[in-house]
Amino acid sequence: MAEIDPEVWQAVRLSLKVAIWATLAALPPGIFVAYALVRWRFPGRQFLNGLVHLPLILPPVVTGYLLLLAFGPQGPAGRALEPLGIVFAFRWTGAALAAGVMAFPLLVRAIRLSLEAVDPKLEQAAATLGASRLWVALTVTGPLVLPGILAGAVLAFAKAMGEFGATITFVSNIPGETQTLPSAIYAFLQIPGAESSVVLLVLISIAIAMGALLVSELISRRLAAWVAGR
Amino acid sequence: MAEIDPEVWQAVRLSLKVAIWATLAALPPGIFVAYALVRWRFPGRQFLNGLVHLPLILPPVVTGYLLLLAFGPQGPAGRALEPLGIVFAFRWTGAALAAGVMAFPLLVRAIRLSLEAVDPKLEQAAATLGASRLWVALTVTGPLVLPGILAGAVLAFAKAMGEFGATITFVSNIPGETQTLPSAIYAFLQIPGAESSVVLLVLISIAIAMGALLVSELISRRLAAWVAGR
Amino acid sequence: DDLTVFAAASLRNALAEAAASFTAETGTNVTVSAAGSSTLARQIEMGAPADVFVSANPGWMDRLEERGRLVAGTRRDLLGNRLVLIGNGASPSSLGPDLDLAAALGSDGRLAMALVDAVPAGIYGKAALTRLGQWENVSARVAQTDNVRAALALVAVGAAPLGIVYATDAQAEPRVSVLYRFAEDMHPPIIYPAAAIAGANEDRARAFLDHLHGDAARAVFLEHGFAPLTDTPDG
Amino acid sequence: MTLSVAIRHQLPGFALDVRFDAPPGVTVLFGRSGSGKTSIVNAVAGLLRPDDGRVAVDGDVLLDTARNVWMPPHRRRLGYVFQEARLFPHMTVRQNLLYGRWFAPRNARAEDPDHVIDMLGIVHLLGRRPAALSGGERQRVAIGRALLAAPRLILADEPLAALDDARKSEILPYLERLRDEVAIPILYVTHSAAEVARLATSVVALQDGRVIRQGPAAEVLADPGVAPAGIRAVGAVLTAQVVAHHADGLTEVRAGSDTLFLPHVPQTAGDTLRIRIAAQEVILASKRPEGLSALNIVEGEVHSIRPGSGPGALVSVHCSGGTLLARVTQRSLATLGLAEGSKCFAVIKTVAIAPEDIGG
Amino acid sequence: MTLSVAIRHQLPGFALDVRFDAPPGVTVLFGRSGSGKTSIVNAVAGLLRPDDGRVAVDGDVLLDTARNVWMPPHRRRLGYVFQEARLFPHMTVRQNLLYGRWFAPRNARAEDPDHVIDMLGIVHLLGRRPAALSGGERQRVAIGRALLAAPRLILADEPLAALDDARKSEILPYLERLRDEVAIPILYVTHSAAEVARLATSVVALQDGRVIRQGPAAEVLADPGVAPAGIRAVGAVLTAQVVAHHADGLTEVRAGSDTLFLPHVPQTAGDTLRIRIAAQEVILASKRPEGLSALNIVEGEVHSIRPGSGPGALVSVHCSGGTLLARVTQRSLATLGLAEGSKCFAVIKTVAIAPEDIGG
Ligand SMILES: Nc1ncnc2c1ncn2[C@@H]1O[C@H](COP(=O)(O)OP(=O)(O)OP(=O)(O)O)[C@@H](O)[C@H]1O
Ligand SMILES: Nc1ncnc2c1ncn2[C@@H]1O[C@H](COP(=O)(O)OP(=O)(O)OP(=O)(O)O)[C@@H](O)[C@H]1O
Ligand code: MOO
Ligand SMILES: [Mg+2]
Ligand SMILES: [Mg+2]
Repeated sequence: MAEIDPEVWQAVRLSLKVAIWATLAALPPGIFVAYALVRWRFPGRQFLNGLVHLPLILPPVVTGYLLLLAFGPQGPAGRALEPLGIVFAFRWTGAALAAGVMAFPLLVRAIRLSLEAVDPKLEQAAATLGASRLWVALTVTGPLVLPGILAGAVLAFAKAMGEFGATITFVSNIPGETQTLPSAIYAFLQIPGAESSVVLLVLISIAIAMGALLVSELISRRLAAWVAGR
Repeated sequence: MAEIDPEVWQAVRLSLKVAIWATLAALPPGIFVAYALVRWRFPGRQFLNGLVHLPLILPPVVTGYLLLLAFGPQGPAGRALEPLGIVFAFRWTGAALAAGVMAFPLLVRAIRLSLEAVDPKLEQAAATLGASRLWVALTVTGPLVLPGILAGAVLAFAKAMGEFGATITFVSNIPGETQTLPSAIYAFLQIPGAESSVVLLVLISIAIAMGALLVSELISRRLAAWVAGR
Repeated sequence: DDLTVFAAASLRNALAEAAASFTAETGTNVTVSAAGSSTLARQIEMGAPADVFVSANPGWMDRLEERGRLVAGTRRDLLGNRLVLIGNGASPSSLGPDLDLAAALGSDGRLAMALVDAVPAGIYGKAALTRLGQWENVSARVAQTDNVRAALALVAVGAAPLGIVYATDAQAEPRVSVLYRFAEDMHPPIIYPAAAIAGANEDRARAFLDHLHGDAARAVFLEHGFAPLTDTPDG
Repeated sequence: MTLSVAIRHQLPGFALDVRFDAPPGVTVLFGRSGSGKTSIVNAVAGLLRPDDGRVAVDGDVLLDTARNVWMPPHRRRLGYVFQEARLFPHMTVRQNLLYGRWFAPRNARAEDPDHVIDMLGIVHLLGRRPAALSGGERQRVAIGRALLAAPRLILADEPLAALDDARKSEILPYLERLRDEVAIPILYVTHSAAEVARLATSVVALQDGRVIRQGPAAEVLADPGVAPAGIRAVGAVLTAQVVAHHADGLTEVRAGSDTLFLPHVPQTAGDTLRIRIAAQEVILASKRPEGLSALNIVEGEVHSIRPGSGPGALVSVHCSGGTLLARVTQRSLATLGLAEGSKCFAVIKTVAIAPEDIGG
Repeated sequence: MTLSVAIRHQLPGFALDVRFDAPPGVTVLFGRSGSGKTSIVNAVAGLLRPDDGRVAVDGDVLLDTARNVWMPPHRRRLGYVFQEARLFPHMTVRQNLLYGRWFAPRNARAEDPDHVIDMLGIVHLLGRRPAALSGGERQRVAIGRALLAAPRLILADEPLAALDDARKSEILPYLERLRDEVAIPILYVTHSAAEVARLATSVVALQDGRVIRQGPAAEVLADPGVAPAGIRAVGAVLTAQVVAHHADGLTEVRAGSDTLFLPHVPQTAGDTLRIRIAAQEVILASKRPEGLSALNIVEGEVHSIRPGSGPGALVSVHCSGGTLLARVTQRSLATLGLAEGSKCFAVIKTVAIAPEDIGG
């Protein structure tokens, strides 16, 4: 096996950072959007639903390109955010944004499914006891959809770890800044004779993701038992 | 807007065919694997779970490459299946396989979530009435997870429509055989100045997927109402 | 302070080595971002913080030049490459200039190439085959990949009996053998142009470009199988 | 506080159309399965939005479709004991019990949790989750949860149906205390005549989504026409005053000029009691019977005789403490020669007056 | 067929340890909330796997932990009416009802669906989904679903708790018919003394997960020590034979040498009846009373007197038709001078014998 390049560890650390931040940052809007899609009827609901699914439907490269158009240094969102000190273009934050966007549909779907399974009778019971909609959401609906949120977060994390097309298109492949594991794997794949590095990186990817999966399964089992009160 | 090339329509038709078949073909094993993961405790359960998530974790190119190694003309699976007349390499079937594999984790997760939400008390009730495990699964569990299956199928279809990396790596890009919409989009993206074709193809992709989403939302609403008996 | 180089993915390692010697000489850290030329070009167009761009084909560099993103006078052709027909063990050992590709592919073999209308290696290959009068016969048999390395992989794993790739790729893959080297005049010249990008670090970018054209770098490129070009700077 | 309800609502195959007032105290909704009891309670709670209607607690309008007023459930401040417990599965019993308190206004009159927990006999369950409770335990926790929400209106849909008699007789006095001490309306669904008799201030009898009879409990229960109650529910409610507690465990009470003996009651001398005497437990005699184990013999006059469709007849007897009802066979009436206006004696067993039929 | 049950199971905070045999007919599990009734039924159904135990129906072993035998629930062929209906939400009422029939063996003795549907009064609900049913309607469908599965064992966990009296008295005769015509054991959980008296062939009284009393219904019900039943459940069951139906709607029956009159019963002359006479509804007299509306006066001898903790005492009276129980006040006993061995007369109102207390 090839000696392990410091760049490899950099990519591992960066990928973890990107995937964790992408997942964490996607959670609040993911929960909100899932809630809105399930519980509210508003004009544009179907449009929002479509928008959420877009990153799944489009080739990742297109998503990345659209992100570049919007959040790039010349893009409208990029220019609007820059004075606030928020810069995505060619930063690890942009990689996280790309990964988060790509993972978003998975997150939303998982939460939606769980939300749809919550018994409205329990929410009604909470309401009769004086809990406003917000409190019901926080104390009853929320805990009951936790398994769905976790499932969504795991999917999102896995997806964020594996995201490549949108990331490299949006923020390029800058070692230490935006070169995630998949980008590194891609780069090595393009280089004559770098197969052993590819294998190493793939194994590292798998190891990390499997670890995360295992932990999540454990948590999820406990969570499900907790929610069901078993 | 550019005139619409007949190749474009070919790609549209092919993408639809590939996505539909990928979804349909992934459903039975997806349901089975989800059921096994939720309801059975067996050695290797965590391994299976990891395997299912693998396509999400790995960059699509790697998945495509692994498929090529396994199902290519020289691959062990490819050779084993060839005498049976089952060939994936450079065929639309291979594109469907790649799309199905990439969509598989999404499908399984959605079904798992729904399965976990089915009240075991209803299954017990069915068992006391004489229904064997299989019958319980078919008459009680099955119908109750239909919304989850549909949600999973929608995700899978969307993903299959957008899948690019694994597909092109595994079955390459053969117009009329394996050139799906994302492949076509990618090709145009590589050509300086071909942006208008890209826009056209992206719009077509979006239109198809949104249509599918809308239909699925309608069905899903009915299904949910049906299952809940409302 | 530092220098960011956007480079076609296949140049990553070679450039990294050349950059290391530059860093040793000047103390300037160089970061190489490797991706598809089209991706990088679009990013530069959109304001990516690149100081130097090395493209795998002139087309994208032309586009940046048109849009005024290059530092005038810094564009130079850096490297050349050769196109080869490869096969794996199962293929005929060599083909003459009168090659019959269709026959060599057998009844259902595929010819692996990069996208023939979009990716440079594919474009060159298609041009060469057209020149050789073979394109008509094989166009329906071509399996196009998103990049040339994927075409190489198809041949390497035996999924396709034949493929057209760069000589540099063939050299690095022990599972394939070169069956035929296309003459350089059969296709537009394979050129990797390099240029400095307009921005903050133009001086250092020029220095780096000079370094790439210097002897140390040439040796590195040669070692990786590329053909350093000895053009003089234009303009 | 008075709850006034007027609701019209159409479901496929079922039409609800009711209008009634619930004065302070317990208003029992009485009626056969499927007659619309739960629907009414849901409408009061704000969980069912009727096509048409008005629900108000005194001046406070909870719902008025005509004026497009609809107060969301969480602002109605109700304690709703659901027909199926609806406990929160992810919370412990304690958390379930205290849930409503988070949202109760600071100054709301709140029940003492320890007291309620004690009364319901659930202290050993506090740390458990609902999934680990038996059916009756779940129902008790649900009762506690509603009581502890400091509600200004209590809705209870068959709250005691899953409980054994002993447990019921621990909870009923508590509900009575609530009814009497706190002037909040309690809307109470039950099929149990004993609960009606014991708790009801007024009764609303329903049939197929309509009110067929409503009024003070004593009146409605004395009405043999209230079919849904079932013949066994018919009985009269006498109001009596505690005179003294005797050493042998009996309590002497006075209803009008008559003295009755009851099994010991907790009320103190001077307190007023409601005693339900089921019509079927009264024996009539033409002359004062002697040598009987029944301690309570009341003199009266036959006021009316309504023959039933079967062998029985319902006889109402005016006596000094009020009107008693007696169900006897027509054969006995003939044998005894009793007719309207006859003087007669009513025999009531002391022990036949069940603890759950005596309320404070 | 006899069901024999021996189960030991430990839950956090609750230990179940019971052993009893359920002969053909109805075995009632009786006990306070949380005493372990549902747990036992679940173990018989195969839904709870006890730590230790054996459950067998005649020779057919459903569970034997010692020999590692465990028959899965679907092969046990039970009709289980759950405490909470557990209807399938995605099926119509009709589909719910007929679900078990798919799996019943071809030759199984099956109830007639139309008859069951009619008896339960759910014909208008057949096309609906469970979500559109009231609580009682749901429970009725659950009863029908269990009955129509052609079970060889019926488990019913408080099946009638959510139903009104009128509905109960439509379903009870049906259960009686099942009990008598089909020799299958029915394990029946209820808190209602009336249901126990009417249906029970034998009774298993539970307390804190243990059997405190078990035996034939008549015996257990006559035992004032059966605390969980509550004092009001105490009563005697007399076996009597129908003599004649009279024109005035009364049925004359003979219990030993005594003649009793009951409200009309459907049985024909010569049939045997079980009549539950609650102890609190019996009045004792020292000499034969006259001029009373009560038609049934039975001569007997005081066999035993057990003073209760309160003002009452339970008196058992041997008479020719069996042993009667009477709850009277100790004060009355003193007044009347009744002691063990005294001759006395028991007065029983005809109408106090409720229809649900008379079973075939
Ligand atoms: N998972 C559990 N963990 C701990 N205790 C439990 C669990 N499930 C049930 N119990 C306890 O077991 C006891 C028996 O429960 P069971 O449901 O059999 O009672 P039951 O007699 O049916 O009562 P009810 O009349 O209230 O339905 C109860 O005290 C209950 O709290
Ligand atoms: N969604 C619905 N669609 C049609 N009919 C309905 C629906 N929900 C309830 N009903 C009917 O409305 C009637 C009243 O229901 P409700 O639950 O108020 O009855 P209830 O008096 O509480 O009965 P129970 O004593 O059985 O609980 C019932 O006949 C029921 O079948
Ligand atoms: O009790 Mo009666 O009232 O015998 O007729
Ligand atoms: Mg109801
Ligand atoms: Mg129970």
